[in-house]
Amino acid sequence: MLTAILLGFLFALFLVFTGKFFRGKLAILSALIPAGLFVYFASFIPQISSGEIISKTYQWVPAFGVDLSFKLDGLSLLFSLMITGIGFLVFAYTASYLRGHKYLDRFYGYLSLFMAAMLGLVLSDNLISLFVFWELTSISSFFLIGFNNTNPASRKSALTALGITGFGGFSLLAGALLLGSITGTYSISEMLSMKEAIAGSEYYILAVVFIFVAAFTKSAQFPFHFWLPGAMKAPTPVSTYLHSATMVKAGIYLLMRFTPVLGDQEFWNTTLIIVGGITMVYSAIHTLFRTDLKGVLAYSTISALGILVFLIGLGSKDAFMAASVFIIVHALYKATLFLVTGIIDHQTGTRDVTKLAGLRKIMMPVAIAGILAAISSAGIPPTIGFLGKELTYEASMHAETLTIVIVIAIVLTKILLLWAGFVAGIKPFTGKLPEPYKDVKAPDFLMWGPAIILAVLGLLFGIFPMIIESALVKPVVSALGADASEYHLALWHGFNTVLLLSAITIVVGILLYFFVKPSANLENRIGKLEFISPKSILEKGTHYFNVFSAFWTNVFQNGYLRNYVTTIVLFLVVLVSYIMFGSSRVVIDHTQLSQVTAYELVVALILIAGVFYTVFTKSRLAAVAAMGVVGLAICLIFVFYSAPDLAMTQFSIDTLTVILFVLVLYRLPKYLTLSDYKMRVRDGVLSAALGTVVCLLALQVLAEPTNSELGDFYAKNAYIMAHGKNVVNVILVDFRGIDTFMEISVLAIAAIGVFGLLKLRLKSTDRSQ
Amino acid sequence: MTLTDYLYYIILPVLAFSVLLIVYRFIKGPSIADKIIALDVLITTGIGIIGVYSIIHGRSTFLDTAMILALIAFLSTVAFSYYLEKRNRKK
Amino acid sequence: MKSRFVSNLLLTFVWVALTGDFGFQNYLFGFILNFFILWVITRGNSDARYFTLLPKLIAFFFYFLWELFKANLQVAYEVITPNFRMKPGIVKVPLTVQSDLGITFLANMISLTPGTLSLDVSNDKKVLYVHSMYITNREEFIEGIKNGFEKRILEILR
Amino acid sequence: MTQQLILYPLLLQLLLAILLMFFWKRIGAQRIISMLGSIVHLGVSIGVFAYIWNNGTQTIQAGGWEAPFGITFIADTFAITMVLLTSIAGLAVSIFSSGSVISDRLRFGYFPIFHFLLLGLTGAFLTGDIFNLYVWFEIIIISSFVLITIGGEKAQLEGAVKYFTLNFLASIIFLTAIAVLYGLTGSLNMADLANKVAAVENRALVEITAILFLIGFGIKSAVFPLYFWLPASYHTPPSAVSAIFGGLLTKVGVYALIRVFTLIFVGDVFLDQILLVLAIFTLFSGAVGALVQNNIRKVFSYLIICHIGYMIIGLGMFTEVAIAGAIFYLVHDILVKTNLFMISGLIYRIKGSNSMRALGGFYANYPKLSLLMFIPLFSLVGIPPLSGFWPKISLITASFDTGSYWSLAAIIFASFITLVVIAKLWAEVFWKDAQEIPVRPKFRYYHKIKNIKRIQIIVPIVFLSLVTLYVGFGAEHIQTLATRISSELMDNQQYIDAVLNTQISE
Amino acid sequence: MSTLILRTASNYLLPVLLVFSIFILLRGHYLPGGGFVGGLIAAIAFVLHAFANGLDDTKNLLRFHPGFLMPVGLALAFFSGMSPIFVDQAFMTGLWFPEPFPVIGNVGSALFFDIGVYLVVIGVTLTIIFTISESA
Amino acid sequence: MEVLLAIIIGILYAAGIYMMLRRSLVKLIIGIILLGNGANLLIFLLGRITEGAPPIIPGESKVFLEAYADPVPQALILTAIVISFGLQSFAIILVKRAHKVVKTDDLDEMNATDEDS
Amino acid sequence: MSSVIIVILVTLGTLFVLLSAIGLVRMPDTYMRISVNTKAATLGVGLILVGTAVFFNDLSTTSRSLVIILFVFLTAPVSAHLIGRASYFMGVKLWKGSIMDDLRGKYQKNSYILKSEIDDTPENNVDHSKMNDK
Ligand code: NA
Ligand code: NA
Repeated sequence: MLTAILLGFLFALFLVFTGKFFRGKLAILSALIPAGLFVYFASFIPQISSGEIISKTYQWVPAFGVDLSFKLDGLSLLFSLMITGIGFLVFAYTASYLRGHKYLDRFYGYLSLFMAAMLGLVLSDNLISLFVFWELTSISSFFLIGFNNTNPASRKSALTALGITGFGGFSLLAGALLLGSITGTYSISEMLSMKEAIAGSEYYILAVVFIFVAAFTKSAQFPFHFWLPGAMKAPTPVSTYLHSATMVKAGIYLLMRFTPVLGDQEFWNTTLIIVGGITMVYSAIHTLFRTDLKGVLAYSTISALGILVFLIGLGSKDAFMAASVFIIVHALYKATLFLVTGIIDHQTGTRDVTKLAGLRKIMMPVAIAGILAAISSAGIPPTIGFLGKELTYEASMHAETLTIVIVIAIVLTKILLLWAGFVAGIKPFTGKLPEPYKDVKAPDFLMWGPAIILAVLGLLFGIFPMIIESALVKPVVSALGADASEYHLALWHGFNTVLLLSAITIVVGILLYFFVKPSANLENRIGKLEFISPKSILEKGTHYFNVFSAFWTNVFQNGYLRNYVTTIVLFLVVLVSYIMFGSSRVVIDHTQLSQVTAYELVVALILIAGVFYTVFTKSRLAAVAAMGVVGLAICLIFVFYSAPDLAMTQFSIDTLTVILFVLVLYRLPKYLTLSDYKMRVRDGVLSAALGTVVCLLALQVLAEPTNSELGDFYAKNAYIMAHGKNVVNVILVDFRGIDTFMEISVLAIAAIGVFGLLKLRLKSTDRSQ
Repeated sequence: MTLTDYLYYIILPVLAFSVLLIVYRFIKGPSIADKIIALDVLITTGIGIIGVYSIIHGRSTFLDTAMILALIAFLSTVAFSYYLEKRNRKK
Repeated sequence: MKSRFVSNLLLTFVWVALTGDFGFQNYLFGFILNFFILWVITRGNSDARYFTLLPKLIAFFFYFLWELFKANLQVAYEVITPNFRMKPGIVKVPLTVQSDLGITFLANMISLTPGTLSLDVSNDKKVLYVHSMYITNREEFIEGIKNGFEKRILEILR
Repeated sequence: MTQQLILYPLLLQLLLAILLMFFWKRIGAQRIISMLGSIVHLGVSIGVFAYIWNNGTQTIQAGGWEAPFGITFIADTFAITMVLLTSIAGLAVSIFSSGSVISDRLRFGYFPIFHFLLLGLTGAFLTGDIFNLYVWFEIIIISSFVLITIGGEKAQLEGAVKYFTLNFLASIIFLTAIAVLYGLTGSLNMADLANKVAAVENRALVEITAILFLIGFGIKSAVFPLYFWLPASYHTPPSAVSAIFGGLLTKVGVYALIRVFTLIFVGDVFLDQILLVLAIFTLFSGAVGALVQNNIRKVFSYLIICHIGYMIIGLGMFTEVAIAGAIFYLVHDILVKTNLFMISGLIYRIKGSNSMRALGGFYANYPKLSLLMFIPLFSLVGIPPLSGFWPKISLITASFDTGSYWSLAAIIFASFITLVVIAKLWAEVFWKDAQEIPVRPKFRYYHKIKNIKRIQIIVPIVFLSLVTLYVGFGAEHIQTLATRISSELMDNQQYIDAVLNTQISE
Repeated sequence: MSTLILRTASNYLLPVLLVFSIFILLRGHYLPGGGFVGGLIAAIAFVLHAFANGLDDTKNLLRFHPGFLMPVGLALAFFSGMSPIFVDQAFMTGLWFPEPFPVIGNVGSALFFDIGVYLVVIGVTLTIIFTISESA
Repeated sequence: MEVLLAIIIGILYAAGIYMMLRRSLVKLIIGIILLGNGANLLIFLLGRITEGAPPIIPGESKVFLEAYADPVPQALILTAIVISFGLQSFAIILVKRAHKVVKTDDLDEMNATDEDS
Repeated sequence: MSSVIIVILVTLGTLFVLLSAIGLVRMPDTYMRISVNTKAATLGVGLILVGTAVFFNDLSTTSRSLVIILFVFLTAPVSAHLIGRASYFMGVKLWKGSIMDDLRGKYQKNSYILKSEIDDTPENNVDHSKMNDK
């Protein structure tokens, strides 16, 4: 099974090196991979339908409790088959659709990467590895959506999609880790047995929210839906693949996968019903206002996803049944419609539905596929669409609360979706062929073949629902934790309310199709409301966030060194004084301190005078000289307090500094007083605060007991072990010789730096090399 | 009064007082040359203080510092003069 | 060659004095050390009349001390009395000494005695400009320097 | 001689630096010495790492003076891992420098200083003495001053003034902290300090000392609100320099923070809270800063700040899992940031610009290079299973464990913004059509330089990308390492015993 | 500065200062001083010479670039620190000749280390000051 | 004296930071130097000061016979002083070059690297 | 006995230092301040150091004291000369009571070549009558 998943990755990698080769006629060969995988997964049908679950575990990062454990049950089998099956058709379709494209190899690379990631996602039993694949689908879809990367709109859409789904990804990660924390495992199978523990946990809601955000972003639920219409910038095979069967279904998959773990709780069900309900109605209405075929399909896709979420939210056996059938229904008709749209676009160069008509004359097979799909979408018997719709109505009528509202919402949605399906699948082919399209060529088989296959399957499954019943639908339902054994799929259930609703749907929908034509006018009208759509709210939010970011960044990083210093010092002063004055132990012990003698006082005075003079003098040279005074005073303090070595060094260094200063000083400009009075006072206060804090700190430390263990050891051993009598020097060259070694290295480096700074003049040609 | 007390209570304060006078001149200037002289004299006086201090504590080690002071103080005066000459020449 | 040898010896003495160890080994070490130092710095024109120097130097030293003391008292009086009785000015003193060492020596001696300060030597080494606090008479002042320090220095350096 | 084993990486760098100074003007020889030396260094580091891995923490008392009296060098797993990373990054940048740094700069001591910098880093990781750590830090900053100014261009100098001032300030604060610590305990040996600080009664003073260390190291590791020097300067020197800075310089600050706060100042809730707050703001400020930049080197600079937050947040949460996350992130970040700055250098070599607006068309014109650059870029984002992803598991888990939801929010926010920023960068630089950039007449464009130079530029990027891939796909190994380090850090008694209970080896 | 007095004085001071610097270097282990201060004094001697006689004169005197002293000094320090490793002792362990030398006293690796410091300090100080003077 | 020293140290820190907050490059350097002195004195003071007893073993004896000052802070300060000297000299030259290349002494005008984003 | 000598030496030395400090404050112009000081202080310090040498009365201390004295006496006049000279060409004026200035007009501006006689290029020379006392 690992091989099955890795195959896609390996093929993508393989393409990196052999890309040129595959740009040619051999492209079609790549379709063998999904085809082979489809056959492989189909071979599991008997086992799965008999209730078996196939698992396989590979070690990966046990340190994290992360392994590559795969589980093939009804749910994952259904998705695997869709992924590989539709994948096969899309791969084939692409060979024609993008024939001769410069970057065809890349496209296949992304596509197989994506397929592999999807497979991994639906097969993973480990939540972390599920997340890994989840992110891989996001990133590979980023590349697919942005495939026409020189087009700014394309790039923007790819970024938006990645932004939204990426955000959801992090939410999934958080959710996964939270669940991991609660249960102590990342294995979904093991979590199944801990349903109660999870539901009882205080973190239950949080975990569910994380999972929801992940699922809703991926499955384009309101208000995260808008990335999906944007993603239509991608080449049509991408749209087909991503939006009918794979990417957006990942969110649905996630919800279904977690239904037995997190479901059956009020929060879970209610939220899903509300979000799914709003989404399905909202975007179904939106389809009315689109003229771009792909726009229509995009919104109808979102609406369909809404229905699925809604069904999962209903949480009943019926609903699960409906959902699993509807997944198949939707995959088949939506893929077909996308393919058809792609063909139209490819041949005529437009997707504007207001301009398209009568194309059946040129591309009959395509028209058949389109019409079949439209019928299935409309839920007209004997397509499988009808089956799906019936089940959906059935499930919603059994909703526990607000049944009427729910039923009205679902019926309304279905009506609008019928309209959308007709507009996409029927309108371009009916009526009179417009003049400009007279010379349009018929597509080749590679293009219309896949569409026909899918459309016919929709019909076939409708007529013979038992094909999918035990093989696909029931295992899915049981994977969702419901017992589906007594259910039977059938077109005919007798006259009942559901049938009545169906009839209403079809009649009203068809009437709508004849009375409301998609038009630019309508599109403009909705455009005026665009400013309150989640998309523009988010865009505005993003804009303001960017403005805020720039503001925040510039407030701190404002270019003025003194502000940087101020911030750091202020931070220090505030924190230290908070602790110092916040604790009751500001103790200054005077008894241990020595007295001040006259000469010490004088030395201190001249030191202070020197410092003040340095700070306030208007002459640079005087400041340097005053630092000489400070240096001398410090030197004397070192002498008084038993540090002759220090005194020597301090004085020599001071002198050298003076020399350095003097050597560069006359090249430097005169002192100018650049800051105003207010600023000087402010800086003065801050500096004084720092000085006070340091001073108090020193006094407090002095009140603490001392420990002279270190000095005593050195003193004892200086002569006996290290053969020296000047203990300071012995420390420097022996006890702590490495310090000294590095100190002279610092000097050497500084000298090299000075040498380079002054001697190295880059030729103007070498600037910024 | 012992020698140490004499040095401690009379000599050192007098020297310290001298230091104050010198610093007064340093701050007052008026010309930069005055400051440089004051610094020079200050260092010389510092040598004297160290000498007295070494007698008080009976540790001749401090004289080593005085030695360095005597040697090196000269160099900063040279540097200042060098600066004054360069600066004037530049004008 | 000879002068370098003399310098070497002299510096060896300096070394021995510094270290305060009069053992033979220290002399040897000092000699070798200073040989090395001279090798590093020599450019070859040092003067070489060190040996005749010593007695004259000692005599000069005491003369200098006397002058130093005398002048210091004079200045001290000036400093602690309230009024100024000075007649300061810059005097051009013509030089008889010609060697760099001699001029430097003279100038420094003049500077070391309080009340006078050698400001500079003219580039042609003909005159020394001296600032003095007590110039009753220019010629007298010049004579004082020429018969005092300069004469002795000339003797030493001869 | 094997007892000195842990010093070999250090001595080797020192030897290299000194040796290179003897070859002052002979830059050809310098290139070869530096590269060969770095390869040997990597070998030695791996050897020592293996030794420590198998035999546990090793200590050496320099000069043979028993602890706490001499300077202790100690290689626990953390230290030796950092040394190993230093030699990996060092090798890459050494090769990269040979290819990308112009010979004028090489003629003024680039390589000796570069190896001094690596020496400083190695020393800082291995030392067990707080003052000695200060000295290594000074080696690091003075080398970095020289490297950041070498060539003396206008922007370099402007940046360097800020870089210098704020890093100097950090050193002073560090020194102040040492003064207080010595005043309180009379000791410098870190293991000894751990014991003695624990015994100090006046906890307020201990907290203040810790705050001083926090600010001193915080400036160096570019934590909010102390990071200003970094965005002001990191984009100004040659990219080889930025690479080693971006990879290692801030991390040594983080290393010191982790070391000090797991060994000496342990178990203070107030301090952990401060760390958490700082980390959250760091994540935030770095992220929003990166969002609004146009120069790709500045983007990376802000991302350095941002991602430092992950490590600090791990330290602040102070659980074994959290610290393991911080360590894992540290490993990942060193490799990736070094690589990214080299990549910015490569981009600059190709186009003569680092402005996102001006760049474009890389994907069309340099598909293979783009793919290569993809690895570190998206490792940084943490697209699983690339390297940046794994540590987040630990960090997020720890934030649940400790109930620190602000941390969780900050981690996710920063991850998300990083994703957006890198995706935007990808779209601008790689996807967008190539823009018209005025051709600079004498600029040594990538397509104009000799093949050998190109190899020297590409090979280190490939090398680090491969290592990064290993970190991602071999996360098991890294996590095992991180967990081991974390458990060693959480148990400071083990460190103390290793230092204070060893007999002096004869 | 073209003053005869300073020039003459500095020519006589130079050897005295150099002798003094070595004195300070060698006694460091027993009394205040050592390689660092010694090196500074030596450097200051040359700087004084340069002030008085001009930089070119001083450079001629030195015959080699003072920067060369830096690697030499560092190498000396390095090998004195490394030497104990060859007799299987810790890095920077002091090795001592069994008998004290005349004048200098006990001679050990620490002394060579200090001489290394001395050389580096001279090299560094002169490099910095000479470079500044040249580019002034 | 300890109190006096503590005050002096406080003044040195304050003056150092105050100078670093000025806009002039030269003042920046002076600030750095003052701050360095302050830190050194702080180590000195907190290592506890002892009057008139340098840590040098006197005469012929092999160990100390009387009180002596703690040599450790002194050794630390020596190292720190020398290191600061290296940094300071580099800083002085850096300022010189920066002034020459950027053509201003006003730090406020040196903000190009923060602005071109 | 020796402590009497020490007291005398140190007291005298201190007095000279004090005198020089007073002189530094009181003297009316820079030249006289240099003139008074460099030496009074030098002599004072010299005496104190002789006192020190007497106190310790051992060779190494004595030689060190002598070296210090030597250094001080060697360098002080040179310093005085350098500052005095610099003061003059910086334009530091002589005290108003000064009676002569033989240096006037003999320093050549810019090059500071000092002539022994006034030559015929007065406009190139330093002339205090044209300068301010700053
Ligand atoms: Na740093
Ligand atoms: Na990072």
